Amino acid sequence: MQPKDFGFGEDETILRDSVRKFLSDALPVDRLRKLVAGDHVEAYEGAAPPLHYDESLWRKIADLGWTAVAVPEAAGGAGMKMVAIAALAEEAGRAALPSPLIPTLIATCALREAGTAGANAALERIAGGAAASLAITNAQGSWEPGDTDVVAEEAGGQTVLTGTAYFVQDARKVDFFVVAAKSKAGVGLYVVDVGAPGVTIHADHIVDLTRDQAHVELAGVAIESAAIVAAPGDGAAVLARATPAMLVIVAADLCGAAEWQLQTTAEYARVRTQFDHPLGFFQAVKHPIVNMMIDIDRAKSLVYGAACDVDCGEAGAELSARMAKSASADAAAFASNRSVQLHGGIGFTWECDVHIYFKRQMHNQMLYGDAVYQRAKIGALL
Amino acid sequence: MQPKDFGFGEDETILRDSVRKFLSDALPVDRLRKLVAGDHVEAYEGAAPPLHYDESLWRKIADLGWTAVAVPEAAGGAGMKMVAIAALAEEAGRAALPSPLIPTLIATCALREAGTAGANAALERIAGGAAASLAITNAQGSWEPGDTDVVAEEAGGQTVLTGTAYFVQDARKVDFFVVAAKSKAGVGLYVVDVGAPGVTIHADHIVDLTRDQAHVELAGVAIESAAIVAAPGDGAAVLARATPAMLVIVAADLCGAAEWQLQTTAEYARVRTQFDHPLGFFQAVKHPIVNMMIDIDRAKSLVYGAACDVDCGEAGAELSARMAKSASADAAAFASNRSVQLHGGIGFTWECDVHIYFKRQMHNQMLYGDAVYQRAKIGALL
Amino acid sequence: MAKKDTPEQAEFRAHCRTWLEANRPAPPRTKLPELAIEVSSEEHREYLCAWQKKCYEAGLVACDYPSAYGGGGHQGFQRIANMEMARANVPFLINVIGLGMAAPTILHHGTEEQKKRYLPPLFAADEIWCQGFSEPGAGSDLASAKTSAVRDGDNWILNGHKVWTSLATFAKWMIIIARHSNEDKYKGLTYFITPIADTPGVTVRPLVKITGGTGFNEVLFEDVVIPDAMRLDDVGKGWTVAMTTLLHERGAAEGAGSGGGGGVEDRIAGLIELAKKTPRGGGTAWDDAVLRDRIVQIAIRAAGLRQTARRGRVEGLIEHPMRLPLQGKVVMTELMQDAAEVGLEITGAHGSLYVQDQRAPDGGEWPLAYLNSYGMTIAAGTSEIQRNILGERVLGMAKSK
Amino acid sequence: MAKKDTPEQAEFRAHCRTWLEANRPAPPRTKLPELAIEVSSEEHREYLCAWQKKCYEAGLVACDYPSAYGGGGHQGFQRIANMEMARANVPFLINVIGLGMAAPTILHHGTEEQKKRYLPPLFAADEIWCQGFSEPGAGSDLASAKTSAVRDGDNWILNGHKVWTSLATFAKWMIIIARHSNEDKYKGLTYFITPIADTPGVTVRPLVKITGGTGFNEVLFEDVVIPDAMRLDDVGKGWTVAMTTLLHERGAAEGAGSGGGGGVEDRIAGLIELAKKTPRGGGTAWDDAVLRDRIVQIAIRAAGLRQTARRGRVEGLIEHPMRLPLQGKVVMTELMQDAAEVGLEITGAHGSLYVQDQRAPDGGEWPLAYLNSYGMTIAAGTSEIQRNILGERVLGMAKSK
Repeated sequence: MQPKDFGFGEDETILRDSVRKFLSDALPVDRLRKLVAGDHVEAYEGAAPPLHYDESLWRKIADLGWTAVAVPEAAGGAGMKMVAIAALAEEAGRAALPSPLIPTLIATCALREAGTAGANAALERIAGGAAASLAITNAQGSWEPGDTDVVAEEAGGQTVLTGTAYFVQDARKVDFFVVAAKSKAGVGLYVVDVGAPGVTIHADHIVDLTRDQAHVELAGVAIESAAIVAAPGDGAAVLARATPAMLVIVAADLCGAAEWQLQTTAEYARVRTQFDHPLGFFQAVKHPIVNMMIDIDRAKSLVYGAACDVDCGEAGAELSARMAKSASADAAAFASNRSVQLHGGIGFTWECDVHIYFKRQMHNQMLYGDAVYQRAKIGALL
Repeated sequence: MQPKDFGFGEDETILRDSVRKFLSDALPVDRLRKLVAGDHVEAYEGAAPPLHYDESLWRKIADLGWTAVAVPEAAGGAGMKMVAIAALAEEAGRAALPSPLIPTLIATCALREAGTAGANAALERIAGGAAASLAITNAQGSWEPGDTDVVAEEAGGQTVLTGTAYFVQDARKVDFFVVAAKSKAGVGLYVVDVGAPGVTIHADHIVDLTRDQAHVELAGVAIESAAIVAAPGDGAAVLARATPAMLVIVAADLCGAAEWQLQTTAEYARVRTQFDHPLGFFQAVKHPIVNMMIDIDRAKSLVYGAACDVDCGEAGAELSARMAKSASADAAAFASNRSVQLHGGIGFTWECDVHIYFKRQMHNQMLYGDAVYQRAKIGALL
Repeated sequence: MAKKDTPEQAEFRAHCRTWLEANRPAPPRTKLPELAIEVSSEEHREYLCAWQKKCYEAGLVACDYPSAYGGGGHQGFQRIANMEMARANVPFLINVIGLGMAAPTILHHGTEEQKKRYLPPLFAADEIWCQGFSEPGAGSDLASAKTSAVRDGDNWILNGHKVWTSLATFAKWMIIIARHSNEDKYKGLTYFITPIADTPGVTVRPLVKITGGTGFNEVLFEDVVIPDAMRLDDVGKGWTVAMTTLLHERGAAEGAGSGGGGGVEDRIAGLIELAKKTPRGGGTAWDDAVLRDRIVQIAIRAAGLRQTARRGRVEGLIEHPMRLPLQGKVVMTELMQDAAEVGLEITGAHGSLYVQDQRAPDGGEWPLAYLNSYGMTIAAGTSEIQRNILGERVLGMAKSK
Repeated sequence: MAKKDTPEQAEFRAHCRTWLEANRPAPPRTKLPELAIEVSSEEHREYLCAWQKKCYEAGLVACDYPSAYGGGGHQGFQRIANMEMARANVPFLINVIGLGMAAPTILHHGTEEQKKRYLPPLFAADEIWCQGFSEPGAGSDLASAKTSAVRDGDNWILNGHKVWTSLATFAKWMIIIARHSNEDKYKGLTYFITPIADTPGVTVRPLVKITGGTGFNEVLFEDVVIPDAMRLDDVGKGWTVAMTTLLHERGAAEGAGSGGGGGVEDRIAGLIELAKKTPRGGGTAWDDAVLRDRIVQIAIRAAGLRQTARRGRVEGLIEHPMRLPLQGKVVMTELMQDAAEVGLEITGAHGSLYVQDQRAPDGGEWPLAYLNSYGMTIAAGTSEIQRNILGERVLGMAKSK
């Protein structure tokens, strides 16, 4: 039987509170703005996409052990539950944290499912503060494992990877990739260090200012056996098992950012006056903000329900995680829409912070499948 | 080149104005209420569905020549354009007219496409004031001609029809049916008088109080050759050609009824006071009513655009008519929803007239395919 | 964090579970309506009153009320009893207005005599209660009530017209606000208990719903005489007392909403089943990707409601204490409405057929449920009023009126 | 019924058609923005000013203004010229604020000298105009403007801060409301023409949009001296004059909306094309029934907009004279927004890629268009304000403020 409280107890509350406190001190929104949106020309018009990254902040985060949260105790991590990881991701979303935390948590969840020595070694690195990102998506944007554009070949007793992985999240901030590559035996998963010979990272020009995305070219990258996370043929199942956790993490990030949008817009409606009334007096403002809240609460409840399903090893975890992602993506889309619109003229300007969250939401809505995609998958499960 | 004004000129305006005037005199809403919603127990709980029908009103309508409007001049009708027929149907919807006018107009449009002596004879009857209804839908609710449950067989040089036609509109108010029946040679269309031997009309218990629906059982009904509207194999094409006109008529009815819902709800918002303001002061009331109007105007424009396409013999008439039906059905659904909700407590009662229109809209939304169905068809045309 | 049961509570929970399993009543001859406030047949009244009385006698009703007034004298037991009743999927308690609104108001504002007189038979469903706040001219704006109460020695004379009074045909008592003075909109109101059944001057007239059915009423008062002893709290305190009642209305709505057990869950399961059995094109409506997407949206909202009910008890996952509780009514009723509408859409042409028609899918349930759903989004505070409350009380935005 | 052209009008229509066909300009080196108010490059300004001047000289601009002020002196010609320009799909007229808002205001409230001085170069696009109504604290609520105008002999001294001033970087003149008195919210306002280009005390600062691009501006006034001769109408009449301007804003918005020709039609065609070329699953995004249903909904709304533009001229099919015209802005801008959002959805993961990215579908148009769409639903009266106006002016409901 499942815990009534999602298993969200004291430890999880303490973690969440400490994360929230740290981020609100270390990265208040004006600091975030300076970091990622200091210069609009540099943001979008430079020849190379900018890398808005406070590496010292990231080192502090790693020192605080956030990367270790999802790593099993056996690999030197804290081995916390999915509900704790969800809370961590929710707070990252609320702060629109520009860091490799989210891809690292996602990679961790994939590595946890592999159960190999290679996966274990990678998990130990993450527990020690390394950042990682999945490199599993092809040029068309499909992350179905079999669709990968990377090929693994055996050459002289070694595995060699060739091809390009697309839509790799925070590629310029991480230490290694977990690459899906296919061979005749099926899909395998491999650890590839960012600096390994043959690796070229081509940064994408993206809308979202709080992250970094790239396509990663692998030109005959040699893999040692210790770097094999899943042998050819095992990779697809590992990723399938990790899918609910991956979706929960993205959904939690969406919920956290949407909560920021809600609170910021409600605050504006409380203080901004038009026609001799605070904006919130007008139901055309008040009711949509209430609808934002209703959507967020639905999504957040589904996120923790799905996280608890993952923790309990429920067969229905895929269904509930897809529901959580779908609801979160829809909640975020609506929150983004209304947060800009209800801020009026100022909301359309670069100086107003709502666009930073708007763009992060756009990115997360699509990541690993938007709401319509998830619902099509859910339809097949009902 | 199409007329800029949809071809909606003086004749059409005169017709529309006279229809509106007649109906507002002859069937104001309190009279309508007494006619169709006088007794709620009789309306829904009787053993036999009630027949709410003012036959003398119908005779006046026939005498005014409304049935003849769509009949070609060659068959003794007024031969007016589709834009005029749309206007007539729109007014019928606005008055929630409980009469066989709409099915008669629809049957007329089908007969017009047949071009046979049998069709001509039927048109002449309609021009003379007879009412008719299509009997083409099967038990599952499909009106695709090939799906009919009625079979035509040759027996002794005569055609004999056997089977049941379902969802026949205003079956107990019309003089004859235009039946789709299939044989080895394909679908044919036949005129069957309501009193013909072998015909049994089984009235359905329906939600809509302003119309009458039945399944019509044909137990070996003999058809004379003069009653053949379309020979076996020709019927499907005739109905396909008539489809845009049929959809325009239902869409126009939806628009007219939605306009009534809009005006009635706006009036309520002007006069009803709550919290020391007229309801319309509150944007939670005002803005949905404005959205009703926007939806209606879109739908109405599409209705006249599609009617004009029919008049001009445009190949795109099917596309534009399906767009009109889809937009009208959506506009009606929203208008129904808000008209009840914004009337508050009183709107949920039998004594408030909004439910009469609500139910007529529900019926018309589904008739010959709801909005989702139409959009699927449109998708195939784009 | 969810509160852990104390040893006493754990014991009580076990008692509820055992008792409910052993005493689950056989279903009535005809199907119960979805909500207590929709009960309209004498058969259902009798069945449900008997059931509530049995639950009361087993200690599952009024657990947390003082024993001096017929309660159980416990703390935190009612929540457990409610959870276990929902879990066991037994019939709802019929005296929902009494339990949800009248009882807490009387407990708060009543005299010792009033509490002793009215509470025990209320708990036992020996006396059914109804509520008289809304009037034809005062729907959402309750404070504009016009029903008058004129002092006449030791009595008051009531005249006026109340609407939306659920259960009035069965009720012995009504809680009512009336105007004793026109000087001030709010301070001119006083709160009474008034007899309804067999009372000279009181006319209860069932109102007909748009479904064609009955289930709520209007109540007319013509020179109805009630003793001053039936006044609740002071003259001029009517609005304050009414606020106490409304504070508990949500509880009543939730109680009402739990219906015959899992109203939402049943509706969603029925929707998916309907789609899978309804022929469309070559296959079923479920094969239509657009319809399926809509159904899945509804299913997600229903799952959200379920997980929100769970989250509402986890302190660590709540941003504001009233944020989830105050959403319940609007979220549930709009979901039920949208689900019924999608169901109607699935039935296509068959959606025209109503409850009396033998070919109507699921006995005509879908058009009936859709029509009925408007009662839910309008009654007990329209969805519009609910959104005002959420925006104002939870998000601190300015009042819209 | 649609008005039939008079013989003169028919002749003029023919002239427009022939002239436009013969004089259609070659496209500029870089793509024009969608709206005149978004023009931000000097190259586009030059190109568009030259084009407007050419149209003016051919008699297609200011046709219905008196010839004494540089107009054509006709009646009902401008509508025809506009129709023909739209039909010919030629570039838009850049001086959209001038033509749509300043010119009718000056015609109505200006002195003889003012009309003669300002109108001809406005029509010829020799002088670009901008508008200064909105301020940081006065967005939708224009009457709360705080920019001050203090009388100083024959001059006025302006101090304040205007925002949302499209075209200000190119403008020679601005129409502006300023506060000469704090006694009355409305009667304390006076309306001026003020120089912008090369004017001491005036600072024009491009505002950056959420897209990262520029296109509108804030304008600061610090002790800017303007002669009393540049006042429009009486002191204290500012609000009345502003109402004249706003009455014509819709026209400006429509003009702006017609953009590079058929903005909506292009967007819809692009959307369908995008879906048909975007791989998804085994086929394309167009094969996804749920996405296709969404696109079809957008296409229906676009077709509705087209037919409504047609119906707006058929008297027999109109219920209220302002009902369709006042809908134009909100319907068009919300459609463009929703279309862009669906486009973004179709691109899936590729929607993350922005304009500089070589792999971005359609050159990054979809995220750019979606972000830009909020300018349209906010500027020139937010969608919320538009709905107030429709509810109040067309449906007669009470003012919401």
